[in-house]
Amino acid sequence: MEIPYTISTRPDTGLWNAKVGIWLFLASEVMLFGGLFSAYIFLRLDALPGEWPHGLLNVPVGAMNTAILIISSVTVVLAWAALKMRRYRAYWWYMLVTILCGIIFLVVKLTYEWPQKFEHYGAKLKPEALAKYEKYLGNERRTEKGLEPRVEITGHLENHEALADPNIKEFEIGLDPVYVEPNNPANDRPHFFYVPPTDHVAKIDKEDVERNTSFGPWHNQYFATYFTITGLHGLHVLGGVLVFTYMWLPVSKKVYQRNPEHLANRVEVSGLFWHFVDLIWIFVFPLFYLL
Amino acid sequence: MNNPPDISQDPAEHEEYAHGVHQHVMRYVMVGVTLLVFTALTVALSYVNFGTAKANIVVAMLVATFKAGLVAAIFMHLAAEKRLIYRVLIFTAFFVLGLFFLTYLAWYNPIVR
Amino acid sequence: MDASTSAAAHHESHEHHGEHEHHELGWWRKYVFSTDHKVIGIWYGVCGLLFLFFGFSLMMMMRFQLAYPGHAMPVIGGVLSKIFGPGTMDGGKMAPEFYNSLGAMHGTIMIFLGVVPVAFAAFGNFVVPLQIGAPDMTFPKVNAASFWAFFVGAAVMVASFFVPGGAAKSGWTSYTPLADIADKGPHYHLIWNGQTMWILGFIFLITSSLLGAVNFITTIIQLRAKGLTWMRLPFFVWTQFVTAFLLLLAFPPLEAALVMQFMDRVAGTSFFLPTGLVVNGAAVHISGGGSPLLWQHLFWFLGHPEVYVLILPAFGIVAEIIANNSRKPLWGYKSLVFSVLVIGFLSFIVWAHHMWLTGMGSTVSAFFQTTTLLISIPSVIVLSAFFISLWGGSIRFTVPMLWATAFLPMFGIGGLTGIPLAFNSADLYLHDTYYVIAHFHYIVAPGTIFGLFAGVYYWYPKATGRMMNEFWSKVHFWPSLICMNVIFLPMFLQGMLGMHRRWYDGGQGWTIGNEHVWGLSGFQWNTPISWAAWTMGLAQIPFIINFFWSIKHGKKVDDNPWEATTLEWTAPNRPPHGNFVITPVAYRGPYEYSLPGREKDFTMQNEPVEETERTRRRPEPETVLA
Amino acid sequence: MISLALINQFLGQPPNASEHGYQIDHILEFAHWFMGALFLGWSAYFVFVLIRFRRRKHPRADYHGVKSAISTHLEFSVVLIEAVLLIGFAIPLWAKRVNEFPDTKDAIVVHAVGQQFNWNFHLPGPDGQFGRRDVNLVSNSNPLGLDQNDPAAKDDIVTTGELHVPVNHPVIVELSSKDVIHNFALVHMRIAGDAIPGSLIPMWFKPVKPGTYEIICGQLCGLGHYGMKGTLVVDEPNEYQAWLKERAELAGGAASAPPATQRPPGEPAQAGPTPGTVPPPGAPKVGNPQLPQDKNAAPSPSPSGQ
Ligand code: HEA
Ligand code: HEA
Ligand code: CUA
Ligand SMILES: [Cu+2]
Repeated sequence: MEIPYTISTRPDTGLWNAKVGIWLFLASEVMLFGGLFSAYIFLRLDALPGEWPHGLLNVPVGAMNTAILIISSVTVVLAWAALKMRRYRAYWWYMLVTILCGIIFLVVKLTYEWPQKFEHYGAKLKPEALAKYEKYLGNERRTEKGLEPRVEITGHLENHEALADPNIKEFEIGLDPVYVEPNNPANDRPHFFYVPPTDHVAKIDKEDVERNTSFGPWHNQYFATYFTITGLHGLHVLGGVLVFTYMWLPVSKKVYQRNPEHLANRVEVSGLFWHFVDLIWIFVFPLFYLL
Repeated sequence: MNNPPDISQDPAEHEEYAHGVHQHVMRYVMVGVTLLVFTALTVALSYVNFGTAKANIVVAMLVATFKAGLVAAIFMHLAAEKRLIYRVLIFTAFFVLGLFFLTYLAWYNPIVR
Repeated sequence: MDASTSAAAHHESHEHHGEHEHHELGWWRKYVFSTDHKVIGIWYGVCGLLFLFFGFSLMMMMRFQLAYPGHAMPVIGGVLSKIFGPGTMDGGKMAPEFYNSLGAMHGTIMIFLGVVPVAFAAFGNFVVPLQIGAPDMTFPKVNAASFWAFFVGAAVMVASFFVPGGAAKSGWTSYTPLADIADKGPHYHLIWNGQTMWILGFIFLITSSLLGAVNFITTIIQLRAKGLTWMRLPFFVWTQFVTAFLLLLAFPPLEAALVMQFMDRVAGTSFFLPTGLVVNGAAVHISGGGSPLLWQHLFWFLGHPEVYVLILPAFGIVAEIIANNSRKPLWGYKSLVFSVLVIGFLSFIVWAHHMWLTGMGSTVSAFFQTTTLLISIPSVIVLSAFFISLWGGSIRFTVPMLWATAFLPMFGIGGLTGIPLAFNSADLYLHDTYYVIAHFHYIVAPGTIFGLFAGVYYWYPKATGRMMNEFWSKVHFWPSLICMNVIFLPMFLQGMLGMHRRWYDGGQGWTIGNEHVWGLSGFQWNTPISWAAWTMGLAQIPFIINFFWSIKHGKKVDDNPWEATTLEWTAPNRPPHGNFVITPVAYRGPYEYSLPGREKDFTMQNEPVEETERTRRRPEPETVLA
Repeated sequence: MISLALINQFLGQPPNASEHGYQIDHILEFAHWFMGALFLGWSAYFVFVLIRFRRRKHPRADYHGVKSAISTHLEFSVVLIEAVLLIGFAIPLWAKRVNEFPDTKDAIVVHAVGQQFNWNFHLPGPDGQFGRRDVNLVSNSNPLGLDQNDPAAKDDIVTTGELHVPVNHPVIVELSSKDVIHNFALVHMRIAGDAIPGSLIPMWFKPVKPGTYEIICGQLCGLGHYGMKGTLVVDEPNEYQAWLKERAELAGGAASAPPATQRPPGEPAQAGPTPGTVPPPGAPKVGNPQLPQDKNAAPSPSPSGQ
């Protein structure tokens, strides 16, 4: 006996199997990301003043990646529509664009956004030492204006050996522009364009530093959630790209020739998955890049 | 048996069907453009000061929810889906919100002296 | 990972299409890498049973330590120390960290490698498609993927016993920060250590369950035979349906939590680590700011639905068997269905009853107490319906029926003792004592496991075409029933004494463990308990032999040996690939036993409604495909 | 009430020693009677049915079965009883525990800080002020990292393993932990609470019977969990004052009192009854069978990034 309703719909539910399956799967994905986002909410609500950094990610690049995902979402439904209209060539091109979009997204993430973070350092100061570095932090003015205090100094670490060598007593940090001009109102809110660390090197006594680490997941709760959520999201993107590639390769032309509706259905379910991945990103982008 | 040959291979029927799909294509593109515009808007709004940081978050989340709604409704065809799928999603939404809300409650109702 | 598995889900779902054009499959494809739901179900079943036995063996070792703390285990102690390596059973004496490993792995293995695979995956796979008259699962390849994900997860779990430091030792609940810092000794390897492997294995198991759940739900929705409307589904199918939803929606938050714990362990994050930890006299260098309770919330968000995952399939099995052996319809079918739906729904909003003592204010605890008590009501309804079903029956004490009847009071004891735990003020006293251990073991051991045995004996003929030997089945049954009670009843006493769980010394070093109750001290009660556990181990031998021996030598039976009514019994014994010779159509409800005016005392679901019936009892309108 | 109480004793519950404890016992008793009644009722019915309707006696089953609504009534009464227990007992009792803390004026306030595998107690001393604690000051001789420069810390009392409280005074214990989650369980006082690192969870009780009681760690906290025992001594007021004085002298002496029972890291944890405490009468002479080694939980280095 053949399995019914793989392509045609079951009359009483109006659905074919894979469509039910993918929606159930997406429901579980909602719960998965729901768990992660609830962690985000609680860790953020619990964060002490100044400990949830702002403006550390590259907004234009993030916005571009968002746009790329949105475009790929459009092309994937166009690919599906093309199949429905039995235009295989158009389908092929739309699919190619979708796949490329996915790949660009991943490449940007893995070769640019993430590595850049690993090179950045942040020295979290002990509470009692904050006053000593007031000239970098500008906290007096910030408290006056009701802004969150700054509790760490970030930039490029010039003397990496200091991390391991107990004989070196100071960290030398090539400051991010914010710390060069802490009292400049322009620095009160995150910059739209990324500004690299300056040549201005600050010497910070190790005694005063609670922790000095690069911006990896170990740095603080913000980066922990950022890397975990974008990492998991990236895996989803990768999965989608692999599936689309399979459907774009010549093997699926055969499926099309046997029954075009079959391929259209496949594209529809994988497209649903892809839209979902896009949808998650729509929340990730403002939560991590903008707020 | 349960998978009858595809009717849409019949040229006449297919013509009609394809026409229907064709009408949608424009809509997909429009939605895509709207999403891009709203992405720009989110970025812009994040540089506007709505008074408190919380207000900014709320605004950004409203925009994001609207965008997500568009994706779900149009790209994922949720605007016209079968009842069964709505049911599954309603339960899921309920449980996610339950997870958020109850954990929140538990968090902010500790024993205090 | 999810992405790629889901990806597999889409295309493979369509792929099987061409594959059913029958060509002889090779032995490997047919019996090992099969996509046939029955073969997969049987694989799940055999693996799951083996893991049950393995988990039980771990517990038998622990029971020695509890009864005779500090003594070297005679005879096998040395062997075990060779197997598990240094630092575990040196000189035959169990080390405390090894005790903790065994405890954590007993819990994990019993639940996730034993009961879930057997109750949900094995019976669900083997029975559900047959009962709904489907040729297979909707996504056979996903089904196979689900099994192999389980297999990998299980292999990782078992392998974790043999890495340096041994298997996970922070309890099956893996509470943080303990689990975050566990095993991080001097020779800490990032991946090859018990707790990290536990996490990885678990992620595979979750993947397996999610794939299975998607498949089951889709199958039940899409592949019901003609005429098999929702209210004509066998109760077992309903329980599997709800169970699948529990797994589908409750597992992912735990998966998220596992990912976070994994990051805590290997990437240096502090999701569950607060600021200012001092371990072993030294401040820990982490970013801090995390919350230990976040883990508990996410864990119990799964953990509570999970316990219903353990019990609902057993409800289903027992219901089938009671109807079949009392030869009358299940009483209150509709309220049963309604009850399991309500249980499923409520089980998502009661989880904090495992966290009464974590500093919960009165508003939240009032809410969770109320929902916890609410959820006990549908359970009461289910059990009452089973009891009432027996009234007026013509009860045959077949082997499956023996297990099913034993299930009822055993579940009753377990369920009833959940009630004091549900009141947080009473739980102040009982939390984490042996009372809790006794509570849930009454449900999962003489409860669920008996349900599983019932199911094995009941559907064995369908899977093999032969019956299991009745005499040896009874030799299996009676000692098991007695031993279970000797094991778990005294634990209530120990709990009331105030003895706590996870005590390596069995309570010997505690004043409380040396108070007397019913003639023995709390600690001394360990001895009869342990002996009963070992005796029960022996009592499983007839089952194991019977199980394998009967495949070849059992009594041959026809397609419907129990004279049952549901659709699986219309398929030929050892149903072929594709299951049914004639596509079944259902014309009536699932339990038409002793229908008045019929000669036979059972009327199968695929027997058309006769003219005479129509006039006499106004049958439901004959809907084909509601 | 007397007869109700019997069921708990029958099941082995040790006598209560706190003011509110009998209320906890009552709810347990009610629950047990309720469960017992249900269990016996159903069991009797069950046995009857199995015998009465066995195949030999009753060869043809009755298609329709029970028609009466008795089960509905039964279920309804179960709901009712559960509701009474919940609304009448459980919720108010809990509210009393967590919302109505006694006034600090007449209550003893103490911080209990769990660690693998010991209980540390921090008492504010005569000034009623807890001194500052800092994890960076934690050392062998200063298990809680008490900051001696803080004036409020001067008269503080820190003990390990043993806590004294006066009888008939409310005691507020604020729970926290240095490393992992522990649970501060006082079986005789019918009270318990988790000690969670990073939070401070208060709980209170009022001991009414002098004596020596066990403090149990009720949450798996590592390999020495089974031996993590503390002692609660409920003193008559004059004994309590004497103890306070003795402790205060110790605290005033050395920079900080090295508690007699503190365990240097890396050395085996305490096993069995904590040395320096009086074993309660009838306590077993046997120690715990094996000394736990502390390789389970070493400080966790951040694997990368520094
Ligand atoms: C399958 C498993 C299962 C099931 C079904 C249940 C069912 C219930 N459980 Fe249980 N529970 C566990 C498994 C289960 N539990 C486990 C594993 C733990 C410990 C986890 C850990 O910490 O490691 C636990 C722990 C646990 C706790 C936490 C205790 C603590 O840690 O301090 C609580 C508290 O509320 C609780 C309550 C309940 C309640 C109210 C029910 C209710 O749903 C019960 C409803 C049933 C009834 C009310 C019975 C009705 C029957 C009759 C009326 C008929 C009687 C007739 C005869 C007996 C003949 N359970
Ligand atoms: C499904 C869950 C399940 C099951 C079935 C069991 C079954 C048993 N459990 Fe377990 N247990 C747990 C889940 C379970 N347990 C959990 C979650 C914990 C808490 C862990 C923690 O603290 O973190 C626990 C803890 C626990 C403790 C407390 C340890 C401690 O706190 O220190 C004890 C003590 O005696 C115990 C005993 C037993 C015994 C004697 C059985 C017996 O009933 C076992 C009986 C088993 C069988 C009868 C299996 C027979 C199988 C076969 C015969 C198969 C044959 C094979 C083929 C045919 C191929 N268990
Ligand atoms: Cu501390 Cu257990
Ligand atoms: Cu529960």
